[in-house]
Amino acid sequence: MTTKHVKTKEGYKRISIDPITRLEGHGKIDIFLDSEGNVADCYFQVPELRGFEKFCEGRPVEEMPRITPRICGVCPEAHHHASAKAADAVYGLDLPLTAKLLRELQYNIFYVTDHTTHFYALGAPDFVMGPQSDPATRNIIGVIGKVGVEIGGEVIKCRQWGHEAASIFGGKPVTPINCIPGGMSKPINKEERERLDEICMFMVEFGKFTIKLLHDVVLANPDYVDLIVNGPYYHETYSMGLVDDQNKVNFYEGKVRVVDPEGNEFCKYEPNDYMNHIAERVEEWSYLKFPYLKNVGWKGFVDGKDSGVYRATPQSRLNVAEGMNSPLAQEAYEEYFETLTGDRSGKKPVHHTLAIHWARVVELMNAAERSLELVRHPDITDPVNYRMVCDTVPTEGVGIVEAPRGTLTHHYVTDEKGIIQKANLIVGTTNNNAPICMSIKKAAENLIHKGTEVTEGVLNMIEMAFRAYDPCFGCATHSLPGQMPLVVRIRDVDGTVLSEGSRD
Amino acid sequence: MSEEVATKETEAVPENWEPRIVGFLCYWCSYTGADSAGTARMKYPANVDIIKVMCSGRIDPELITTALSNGADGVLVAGCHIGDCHYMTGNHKTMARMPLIRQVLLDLGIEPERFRYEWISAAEGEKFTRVVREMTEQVRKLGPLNWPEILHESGVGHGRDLKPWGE
Amino acid sequence: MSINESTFGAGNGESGMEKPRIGVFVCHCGGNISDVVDVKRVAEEMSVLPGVVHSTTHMFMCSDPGQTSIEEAIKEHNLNRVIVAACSPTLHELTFRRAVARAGLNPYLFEHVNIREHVSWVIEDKEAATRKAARLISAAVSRVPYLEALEKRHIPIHGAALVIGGGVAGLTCALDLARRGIEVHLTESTDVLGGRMLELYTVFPTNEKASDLIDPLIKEVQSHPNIHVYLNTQLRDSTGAIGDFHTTIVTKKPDGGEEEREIHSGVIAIAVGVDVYQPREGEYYFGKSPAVVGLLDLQAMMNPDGPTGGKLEINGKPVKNVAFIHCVGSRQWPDIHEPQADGKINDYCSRYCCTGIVHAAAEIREKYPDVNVYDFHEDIRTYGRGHEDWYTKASEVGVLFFRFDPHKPAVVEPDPKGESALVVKCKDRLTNGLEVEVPADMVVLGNGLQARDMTTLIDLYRCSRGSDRFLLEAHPKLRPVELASFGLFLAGSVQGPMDITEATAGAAAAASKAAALVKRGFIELDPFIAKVNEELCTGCQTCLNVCPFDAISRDEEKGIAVISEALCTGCGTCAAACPSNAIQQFGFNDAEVMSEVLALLGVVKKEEEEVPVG
Amino acid sequence: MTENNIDTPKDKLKVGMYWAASCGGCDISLLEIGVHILELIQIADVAFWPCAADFKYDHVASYPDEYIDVMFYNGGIRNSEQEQIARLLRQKSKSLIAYGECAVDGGIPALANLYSKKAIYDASYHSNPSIDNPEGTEPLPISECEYGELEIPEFYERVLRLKDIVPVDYEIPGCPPNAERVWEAIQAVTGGVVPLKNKAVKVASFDKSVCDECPREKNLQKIKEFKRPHEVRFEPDICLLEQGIICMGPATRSGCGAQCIKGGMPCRGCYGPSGTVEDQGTAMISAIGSLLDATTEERAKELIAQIVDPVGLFYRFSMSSSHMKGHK
Repeated sequence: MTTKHVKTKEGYKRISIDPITRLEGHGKIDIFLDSEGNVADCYFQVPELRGFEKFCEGRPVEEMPRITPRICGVCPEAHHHASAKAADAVYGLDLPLTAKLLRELQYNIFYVTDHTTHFYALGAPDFVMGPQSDPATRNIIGVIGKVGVEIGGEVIKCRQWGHEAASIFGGKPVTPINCIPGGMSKPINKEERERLDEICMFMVEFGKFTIKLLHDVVLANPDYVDLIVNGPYYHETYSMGLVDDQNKVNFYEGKVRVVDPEGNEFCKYEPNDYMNHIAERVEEWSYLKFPYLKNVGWKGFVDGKDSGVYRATPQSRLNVAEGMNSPLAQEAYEEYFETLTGDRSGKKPVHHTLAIHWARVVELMNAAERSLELVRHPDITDPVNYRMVCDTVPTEGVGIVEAPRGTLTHHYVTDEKGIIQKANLIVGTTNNNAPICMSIKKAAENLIHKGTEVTEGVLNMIEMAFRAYDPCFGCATHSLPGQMPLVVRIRDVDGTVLSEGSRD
Repeated sequence: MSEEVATKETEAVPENWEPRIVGFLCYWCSYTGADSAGTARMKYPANVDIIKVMCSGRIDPELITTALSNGADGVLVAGCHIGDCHYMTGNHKTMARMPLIRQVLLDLGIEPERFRYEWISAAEGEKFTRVVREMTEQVRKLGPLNWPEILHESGVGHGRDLKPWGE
Repeated sequence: MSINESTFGAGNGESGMEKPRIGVFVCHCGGNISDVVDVKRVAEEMSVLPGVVHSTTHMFMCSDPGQTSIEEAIKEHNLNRVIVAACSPTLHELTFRRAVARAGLNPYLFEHVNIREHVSWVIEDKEAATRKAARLISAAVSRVPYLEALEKRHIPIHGAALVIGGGVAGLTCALDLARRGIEVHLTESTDVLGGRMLELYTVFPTNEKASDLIDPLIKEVQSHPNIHVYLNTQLRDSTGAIGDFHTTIVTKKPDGGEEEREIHSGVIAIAVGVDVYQPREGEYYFGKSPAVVGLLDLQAMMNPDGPTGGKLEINGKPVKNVAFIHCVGSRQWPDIHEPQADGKINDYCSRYCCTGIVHAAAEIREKYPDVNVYDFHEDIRTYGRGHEDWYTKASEVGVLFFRFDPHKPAVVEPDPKGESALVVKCKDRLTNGLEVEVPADMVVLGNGLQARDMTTLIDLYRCSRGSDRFLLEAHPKLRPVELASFGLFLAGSVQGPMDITEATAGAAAAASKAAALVKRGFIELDPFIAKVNEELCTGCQTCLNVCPFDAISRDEEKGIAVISEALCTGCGTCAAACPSNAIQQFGFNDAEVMSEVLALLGVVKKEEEEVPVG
Repeated sequence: MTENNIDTPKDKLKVGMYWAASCGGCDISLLEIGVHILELIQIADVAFWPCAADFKYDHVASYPDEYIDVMFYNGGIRNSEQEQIARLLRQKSKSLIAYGECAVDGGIPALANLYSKKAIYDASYHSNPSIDNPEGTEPLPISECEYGELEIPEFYERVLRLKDIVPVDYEIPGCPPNAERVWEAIQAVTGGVVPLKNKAVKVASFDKSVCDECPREKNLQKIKEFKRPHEVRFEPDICLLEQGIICMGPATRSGCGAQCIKGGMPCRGCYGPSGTVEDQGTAMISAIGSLLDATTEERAKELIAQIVDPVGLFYRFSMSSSHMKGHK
């Protein structure tokens, strides 16, 4: 909320979008127009900082998996597991099989839930209802109204069963508590496994159903395909994601792989090597840092091979991988690349920002299949190997998982008692901070020109640029229907409002 | 509000400032010990104000933090010597709680001299006098307890020095 | 369970009761206070504090006119809270509570502030003293509105007494109680009554035969209709509290069997006596030579009916030279004497030994004139009436005294020349450090007294004990023969080293205290006990862990803690322990103590927070 | 903005939800009431809910005072924007409810109160290893760019509770609040069980502590050794404290259903202090001090030395409510 009188350079106009919503912690967009009415510059600002990296210092490392989920109440599992993995690394532990299985199972189920929420509640409205449709109906309620109540029911069921699964693992539905250095706080018994099996089977069906819905609603509509392929949302950047030893997509474990805009492997590193590959830039006008590839360097908010800017999104993960580790997801993967690059092998990366939604659905399918595979593993209910006791001397460790919104890195240094001395966190969405700024700017430049009337529809098209990233600035609340409270003020030179457009 | 904090932070030591120390004393030993200091006309500074409780076991750490957060520059807790408790083991609880609250105060960056617990018997007027003298002087040296200062400027707030990166 | 208005949160309860009307009375104490503290000014300052309607001073608050002035002020100004700032509450708190009560006000709506011992007598700077007095009184002013009109606890006393221990103290105590018409149960662990006195021949200061004193006492006890004696009897279990103790005792039967009884008593007197210090192997050559004996062994030897028929001899060899050594097992020094099993040393004085030694020494010179007697001491403390006479007498009859430095005690070793069994050496301070050495056929150690192993007793009745291991009285001056836990009395040397005179005096005192209680039929106890708020108590059982007197139990029905009024001694430890603030101690509840803290620090209460009375 | 946004029929309540320095878990927890959401929509219209409905600060500013009947505010006050909105919403609402532990006691973000703003900036923008910031750039409330000034809220020195800024009518504690408690509270407030306006803050949960809901057995065992959760396998049915695992249960308000403990982990105090307790940490110190198996001072100190990071543990969720936050 603008508190002070901010100056605008003589001869220029400012469009302030404040606050944008459907992301936690307010985002803010300032667009500067030259005297012609063309976009001179555009800033996307994140006004949120809570300082976790500092106040984690002095805490015992085993408490981190219980503290860091409060970084994000929407994807707490991501922080919970990244943190637990970092803590394991601090103690140099190799977890017993059952512990690994349980953790990956919990993680994949969470993935299904999280992607579902985003795709239906946030992504779908723009396509199902249309980018320029009546904002009053452009939300999950509208979607349900259009595609039918039973679908809405399925979506809610998927969320609820997801949280039920969470409480089966560790009691608490929203912020998980069950990961502990060395494994899980408790095993699961036969009955609990039965129930989880039921949930996973449902999720696989739900995945198939979602892919079908995507075909019917989006891909069957040439306008949308055109929007995706030719819209103002195209960025050729590096892609980052976690892959297993066959270079297949893996959300929970593996190495970080980065491919260049042409799809050639740029680097592939172990989690604890991240510092040699990632650097973070600080700008005065945002509380959020801007990570980039250290070995390419920061060239500003530009794309292309010479710019260190990279993306870590569902699409990036498909770009860096050579396929999926489950059949149905593999099918979806091939179709995805065939449609967008003409090469079903996936060697050529996709750079259409809006297609991230599609990639998300592919991942949803994969997470569901993977969950079912894991829940049926014979060792999943082992009553002893669900955890090991730490007796080693703690030192330093890095834990990485693929959060739904990008590669998530937790790095802890402890003293010999396991007290955190230093903590470094590179949060999923942070990876995409620079690309989001670029996408918004690009969208603005393409959508607002001399003489353009700044309509609500235009503004929504601008937002669609960042919504595709499913951003989570200081932790987004993505789960509610609705639309952007958005006010656009056009100010004159000394900042007084000339006109105000907003959507009602 | 931010200004408010700022003003607090720049609190200067007021003219002819005197340390404010709250003393929680058990009735049977330490309070009576303070009495015998009086009966013997021993002299000590006027900075320690005594609050009477029946047993040092009644001294809830909450009382200590309330005092410190409301303007006390120091807190003194005194009870019977271990083994002499009028209530058998009441002071055993004091003995267990005080080191813990002390640790917490240290972690919050409070100088150790500001919190002191002692075992003072009904006969030890002299010890009481000594403790009051010592503590008053120590706290005087430290100056007023400036919370915002401690909470905000002590860098790593809990008084522990942490390793820098790369060590 | 779900949230409704009642469960909807603990708000800061707002209850509009009568406003406080506080009276403040500041005492000059005839200059003791007013010479340092400007009492007039303090009284004026107090008069403007919230709730204070009357504030004045008086030359002697505790005097009759002083007290009357309080009573009148209460009526005149319709006071509902009274504060007196004077000497220490240990001296006059009761006085003023009574005065307040006489004026028809609940005595617990009174607060005593100590501005003499804690202010005027210790603070030199008059201004500082005046400020401090003002602070302390203002703390009371903000505290008193929270005071509650408390009632003393009224507990009935069962008309019988249990006396544990059949020595001279137990016998005296039992008899005194019985003579007052009280039914007495007397238990003795051995098979005879009489205790230590049976081991004595003659006793100071009267030099009577011990048997002449103890035998009649035993006979009277045995024949008294009100006294039931249980020999060979131990304690096994105990339930209940003051007024209603149920003690299970076990008696060994001749056939080796056991008989169990339950003794119901309103009060209990503990008279289990003391142990005599057993010197360590080698201490003053003890145990290495038969010639090193204790004071009691000598007593036996001097007894014509004793093992040696009254002859002084060691293994048949007559004794020519006797050396006494004082403070054996008493007044020990950390750096010199090895601590005992519990890591403690006996740093106290055993009180009976000095007179015991000089008495025995003089007796030897009288009865065995050809025996030389030497006395080695670091001090001689013949403090009791008639005791000093024995010291004088001993010197007159030719006992030779040597004083050693406590850090360089006398040394006992075999006589190198072999003329006598042993020699005793020391650097004699009476002759400016002359190295003296005397021959000794017998060395008598003045071995001190130490507390017995009373583990069972202490567990059963939750007795406090001092760092000297003896049982600890509630207050050395105010409640000298009672334990902190009510209804338990200390008879004799269970409380600390005593000679017979002191032990019987203590026993008699315990008897009359106990009798007064039993005869009255009930006791009133201070109301400062702890109480559980059922709304807040979770049953986390933290308090059960802390109560020194096991006064807290768990109500399984409600799943919460309950505190026994009779067992609670009001230490408040549980109130501090409770993590839910569910336990409050009357007279010291959170609001009362907090308000004091804040007032001392000059934190003024906001208007809406102004405290209603009650 | 259209008029009918404001002129909704008076018989229907107007409710709102706002987040401040929080993680979004509160909004999720509100969803956890599930089907009740539909019931809520029957009796109430949303008047402000940035993540759900199209109302902006300008709308709220244009409302008459006390226009909103029930306003839920989650998150603590970490920056100037959050304070401004708190004041605005207090003015525009009849009943202002602190929703979730951050708004009530500061929550986990309030652990930052152990550090200076300077120290936090240093870690976030300078010292951490992945940071490349040779010019020592830091975010500024007002910064210059080629075409004018850019503004972001001012980062405060400390995290404050909602009630440190404006009077609060009710509090719904918990991180996040348990869905059942939330629904009960909503019913109580919207259903007139309790008044909308309230002189002293009242808490919409139970007064008793978590032990009340804990299924584990207690055997009056004192603590012989403190152990950290990852160092031992614990007995499934015995009180964790008695096993030497520090559990905040005794010092924590109930209402959560002891979920963590049932999930095999000790309580960390996310419901804040219980009953009438102000300072959760000192309450826990009292409790632990009472449970030590120590008869000598040395032993007591030995045991206490085994407790790691007492401050971060005892005040994990309630640093802003601690007495130790400085002069009042």
